[in-house]
Amino acid sequence: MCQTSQHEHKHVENVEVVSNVEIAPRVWMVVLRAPKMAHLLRAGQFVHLLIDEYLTLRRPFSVCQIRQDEICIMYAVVGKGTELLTQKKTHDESMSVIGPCGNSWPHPAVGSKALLVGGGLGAAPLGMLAHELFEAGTDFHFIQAGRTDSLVIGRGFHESIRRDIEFATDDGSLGFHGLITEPVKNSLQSGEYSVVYVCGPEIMQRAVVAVCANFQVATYVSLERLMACGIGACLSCNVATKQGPQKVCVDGPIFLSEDLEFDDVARSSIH
Amino acid sequence: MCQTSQHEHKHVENVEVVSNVEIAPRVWMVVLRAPKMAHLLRAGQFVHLLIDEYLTLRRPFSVCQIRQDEICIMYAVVGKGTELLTQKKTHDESMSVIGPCGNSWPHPAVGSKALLVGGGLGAAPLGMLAHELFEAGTDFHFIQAGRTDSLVIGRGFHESIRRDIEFATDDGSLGFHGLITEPVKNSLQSGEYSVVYVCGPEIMQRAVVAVCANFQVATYVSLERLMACGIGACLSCNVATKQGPQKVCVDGPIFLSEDLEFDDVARSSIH
Amino acid sequence: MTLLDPQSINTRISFAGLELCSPLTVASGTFGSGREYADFVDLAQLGALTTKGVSPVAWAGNEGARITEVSSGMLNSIGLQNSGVDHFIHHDLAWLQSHAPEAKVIVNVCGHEIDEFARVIEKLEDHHGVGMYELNISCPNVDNGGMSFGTDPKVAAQVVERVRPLTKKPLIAKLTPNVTDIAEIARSVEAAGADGISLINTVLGMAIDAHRFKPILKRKVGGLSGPAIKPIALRMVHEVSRAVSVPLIGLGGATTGIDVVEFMLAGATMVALGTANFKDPFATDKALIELKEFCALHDIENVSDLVGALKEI
Amino acid sequence: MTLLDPQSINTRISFAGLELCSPLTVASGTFGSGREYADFVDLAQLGALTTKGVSPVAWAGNEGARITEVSSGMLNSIGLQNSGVDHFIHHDLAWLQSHAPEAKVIVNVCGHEIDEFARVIEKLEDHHGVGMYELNISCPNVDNGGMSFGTDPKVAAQVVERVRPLTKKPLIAKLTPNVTDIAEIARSVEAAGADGISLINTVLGMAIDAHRFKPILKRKVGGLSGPAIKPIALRMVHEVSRAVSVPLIGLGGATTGIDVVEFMLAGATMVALGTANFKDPFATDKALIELKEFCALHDIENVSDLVGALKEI
Ligand SMILES: Cc1cc2nc3c(=O)[nH]c(=O)nc-3n(C[C@H](O)[C@H](O)[C@H](O)COP(=O)(O)OP(=O)(O)OC[C@H]3O[C@@H](n4cnc5c(N)ncnc54)[C@H](O)[C@@H]3O)c2cc1C
Ligand SMILES: Cc1cc2nc3c(=O)[nH]c(=O)nc-3n(C[C@H](O)[C@H](O)[C@H](O)COP(=O)(O)OP(=O)(O)OC[C@H]3O[C@@H](n4cnc5c(N)ncnc54)[C@H](O)[C@@H]3O)c2cc1C
Ligand SMILES: Cc1cc2nc3c(=O)[nH]c(=O)nc-3n(C[C@H](O)[C@H](O)[C@H](O)COP(=O)(O)O)c2cc1C
Ligand SMILES: Cc1cc2nc3c(=O)[nH]c(=O)nc-3n(C[C@H](O)[C@H](O)[C@H](O)COP(=O)(O)O)c2cc1C
Ligand code: FES
Ligand code: FES
Repeated sequence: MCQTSQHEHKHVENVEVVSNVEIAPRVWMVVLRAPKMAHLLRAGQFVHLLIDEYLTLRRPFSVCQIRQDEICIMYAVVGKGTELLTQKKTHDESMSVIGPCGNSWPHPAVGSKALLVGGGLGAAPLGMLAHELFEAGTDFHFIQAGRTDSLVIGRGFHESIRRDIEFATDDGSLGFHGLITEPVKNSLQSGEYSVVYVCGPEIMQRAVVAVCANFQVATYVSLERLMACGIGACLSCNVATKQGPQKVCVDGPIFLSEDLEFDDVARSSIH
Repeated sequence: MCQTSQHEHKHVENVEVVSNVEIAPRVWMVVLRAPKMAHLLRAGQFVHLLIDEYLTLRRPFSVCQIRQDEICIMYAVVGKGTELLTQKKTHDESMSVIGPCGNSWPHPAVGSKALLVGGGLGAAPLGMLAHELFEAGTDFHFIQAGRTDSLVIGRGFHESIRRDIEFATDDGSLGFHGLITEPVKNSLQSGEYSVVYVCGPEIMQRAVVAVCANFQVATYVSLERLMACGIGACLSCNVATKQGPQKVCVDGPIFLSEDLEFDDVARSSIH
Repeated sequence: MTLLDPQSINTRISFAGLELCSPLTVASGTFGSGREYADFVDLAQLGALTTKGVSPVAWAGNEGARITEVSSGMLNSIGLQNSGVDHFIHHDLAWLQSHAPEAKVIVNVCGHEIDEFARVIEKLEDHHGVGMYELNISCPNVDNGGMSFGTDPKVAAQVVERVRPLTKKPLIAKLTPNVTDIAEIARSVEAAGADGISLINTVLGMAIDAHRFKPILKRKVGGLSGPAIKPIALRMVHEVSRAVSVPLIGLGGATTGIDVVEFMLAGATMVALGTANFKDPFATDKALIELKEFCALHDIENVSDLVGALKEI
Repeated sequence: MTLLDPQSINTRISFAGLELCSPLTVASGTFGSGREYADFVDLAQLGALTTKGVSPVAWAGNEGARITEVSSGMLNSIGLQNSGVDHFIHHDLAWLQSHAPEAKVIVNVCGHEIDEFARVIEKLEDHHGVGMYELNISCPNVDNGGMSFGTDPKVAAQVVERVRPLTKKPLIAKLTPNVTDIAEIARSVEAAGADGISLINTVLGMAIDAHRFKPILKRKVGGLSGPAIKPIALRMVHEVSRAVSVPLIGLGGATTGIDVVEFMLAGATMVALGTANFKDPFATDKALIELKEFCALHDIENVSDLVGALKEI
């Protein structure tokens, strides 16, 4: 089990909007026709999207599903760029992506079982990993959490793997009532997992990592940083690791938690 | 005969694009649903159009026709703003106008005959004046010039007054072969005109004014300046007149040529 | 957290001893003398109305194109055209007194020489339609005086010292951003007796028409304003607010109510909208509404509590 | 006027004694050491490749958010993170020599103290993969050194004088725009022996997250770059080109081939694209094509004829 190489070639591709709809409060799903990306992207990687000519910078988004020539992105509306993205209409051809960016989730060794832990929008890219594992015949379990029922998003998109999903909500409106760390601990106690993949808010990932530390599992986290270039040139997305400073855009976004010192990670985080 | 007052109230109105088409090379016609403006605007006045949220400034455009609730603008694609304007689609509701801006052409005294002299796109707003005169039963003659046949624009839009139009082109491809000053001189020699309205490139207006100076006619020119506010507040659009400095956006765009010293006018012109 | 009613927010602030109904004003030169915007804005609702620059005698301003749009901003080279202080009194001030008598007026004062500032103030001082003076020692668009007053701390102080004895009204010095050390200039005008500081005036810039091989503006350079300069303005307001104790008027690219909040957090007591008015004549009204909504959302009863309230990261 | 074929335009220029295939380069810190853009750009096609800043030992850079977007630009607070000159030689330069041996390399050199510039140059001098040095005396994102070298004409000159004897290669001084008198600094570094001047580095700016009541960048201030600063950069390039006789690299918001023309008309011999690369990794390629098309349209056979060719209005 090792992190996949980051040295595949990157491309710029003009994309066409296939659809763009609000799927939960302030959460949208955009589907882009991007044949080149669709055939290159692995779960965990992201594309660097130029939403509008008037913006100075692109915006990084993880891909959460591939459908033939199309890539799906689930996004939260948080600022100017994502606000503009909601205004893109079907057949709009004005955007471009750079990709595939970053590393992807390494699959577990043959025969071992994986635990996928997603919080909020972080569950979206894990959905793509679930598909990959499903197709590879790898056994896994998926725990997905959100603040409330309506914010446990993307459930409809993974019909084929739905039976493997367990839910937790802060308010108990869906599945387990409470923090996701409880169901994670319960699962790990079974001893059947060799690897955990976490994705979601940094604070939630940190809590899950703390739980995992008590078990013999490799834990992968997924980090977000503000990004200018997205391809390793500008050092905007720095994170301290035990191997020295690394770039989230090319050395990540996926890191083995044992390579990180979370106090250092916090120092480069954006808020 | 006097210049109409500039002190009517101004409004901001959100407009909807009814249509937007290229009618000659790099010349477009946009029709906007703007009921308030449509009922207030007089020939010669302009609206100050916010083409796109990303632009810092509005752009001034003369209105060349009113159709019930709609206003028509003929525009040349010359830069960023007008380029963006070509991209506005039918039913787009994202633009707003300030108006009515500036003064309008004063009609001639009852019984006297007017000569309208338009060059290039300058003929467009004169088309609206022609309609006003036509409806008021005022007699007039319209001379329209352009570099070549295809650039003598807007001919189809004034069917009702078409019989009164004479053409001149630099290359002789339509009507008189040569400068517009010749047909102007010929018309004035008849002695039947008491007023001339000129609109078009400043250099052409100046030539026409020089011709008119030899006859007993009141000559109105129409000036263009770069404009920030469009409502008299910023002094971007200054022009020297014999009455002191004036603002093209409120004291103009229409000036009696005898109030201007053309050397001073040239000093504030933009190129 | 209880959500306050935006209508209940207290927008009053005091500035250099004056009580104003809101922290909002307009940037000199972008709003005429108010009259031009009266179709759109209730002038008395502005915290204060800042007029265009007024000099002792009429100035003709600059030739050629006077403005040009650039990315997220504009360059202007108006050159302080105005009809002189007498005309200002008889036309602009007189109109304001009859049409918007409650409006607080800040008169922007300019001069080619130090004494010219004095001459303007002497003429205006007894006029009770004048609330404060803003000394424009920072205009980049005139050859004599203008910005050169504001780039040297000593000269900047001299202007303030010269006019200080002439008035009992609050004196604001308006600073140029085109300097190495803005805090030094700010301390200098404060020491010379300024009651407040406004910043920033425009940033020196140039635009070129490549296809004509020419500068767009005849003086080549002009003043950059609009959203492009907001980050520059915020950093200078923040820096100056740490360096002096007089209140600040922050400006430079402010457009929305959130921008107003940002300037206040950085240390400004009042905030002026300038170039923003050109795009949206209702900009000041909208900004005030957004400001109240922001305060309601964050449970802030008095807008004045925002001043300098920036936290450490 | 006969229309030239864009392909026939001679894009070669000479800069401080070096012959380069085009006037285009990239802004330090925005293009890594070239390798990161190799998927998109043929590095040997650039007039020169300017590397990120290199210091004698590794620097960690700044904590917290390092960038934020603003209107027509961005603020950065990278803080000159780099792995030190030894790592640079063994990794970056070595990669360039094996993958793009014909690329002309400008190494951007930084230091907290004057001697640190010297240490970097001493290590690099014998390396024939280095074409020129660019002394970064203008970074606003570090506490010691950085911009403070470039705001004082004497200190700026000292840096140049200190390293001048250590190299036979062209030395470029990179200036900060955050000064009252850029021409004075330019004359000072020219007198101290600089063979060229590049300008501008970023403009000091600040961004605030109103809803969090906090600055977005931990050091509060960062460097503003992108189209927002183009007018500022053009005016400074124009001013400096009148003040010195060494050639200039113009930068600050340049994005298109027309922008490149504008900087050259203003007096720059070379033009760097920085922030523009983030939006479009092909930006330098496209700018070169547009530059050739411009020259063809205007019947200009040699791109170098554009340098300083601005006409009076
Ligand atoms: C590798 C990677 C993958 C991502 N995948 C997704 C995804 O699949 N779906 C999704 O909705 N978002 C994703 N993000 C976050 C997304 O890039 C930001 O939300 C987006 O850039 C915000 O743009 P904006 O212009 O709307 O917001 P801005 O106006 O730029 O900022 C608004 C607010 O959002 C915060 N923000 C901005 N960028 C980020 C960021 N990179 N990370 C965290 N907070 C940020 C800002 O600090 C600010 O508080 C990803 C980020 C990274 C680095
Ligand atoms: C009162 C008035 C009425 C006008 N009516 C019309 C009209 O009916 N149809 C029409 O096509 N145009 C009209 N114009 C001109 C129109 O406003 C400009 O062409 C437009 O603003 C250019 O915007 P842009 O962003 O495309 O060009 P920019 O990128 O701003 O400039 C591109 C080029 O156009 C020139 N230009 C810009 N503004 C003007 C201007 N105001 N006058 C002359 N040249 C300018 C610039 O100097 C530059 O060379 C009018 C202008 C005024 C002042
Ligand atoms: C057209 C125009 C005219 C101006 N005239 C003046 C003036 O007369 N006096 C002055 O102090 N500042 C003047 N300024 C500067 C503004 O008051 C303000 O400082 C600057 O534009 C920055 O604010 P903004 O970005 O909000 O416009 C002028 C600015 C513009 C755009
Ligand atoms: C992310 C980033 C990193 C930078 N790092 C450096 C640097 O290491 N050394 C330097 O001299 N300038 C550095 N700069 C400044 C740029 O080289 C350039 O001067 C500035 O960005 C203006 O150009 P632009 O607007 O084209 O980006 C950096 C700029 C950015 C945006
Ligand atoms: S975003 Fe530029 S190095 Fe990662
Ligand atoms: S455009 Fe502002 S005064 Fe005319």
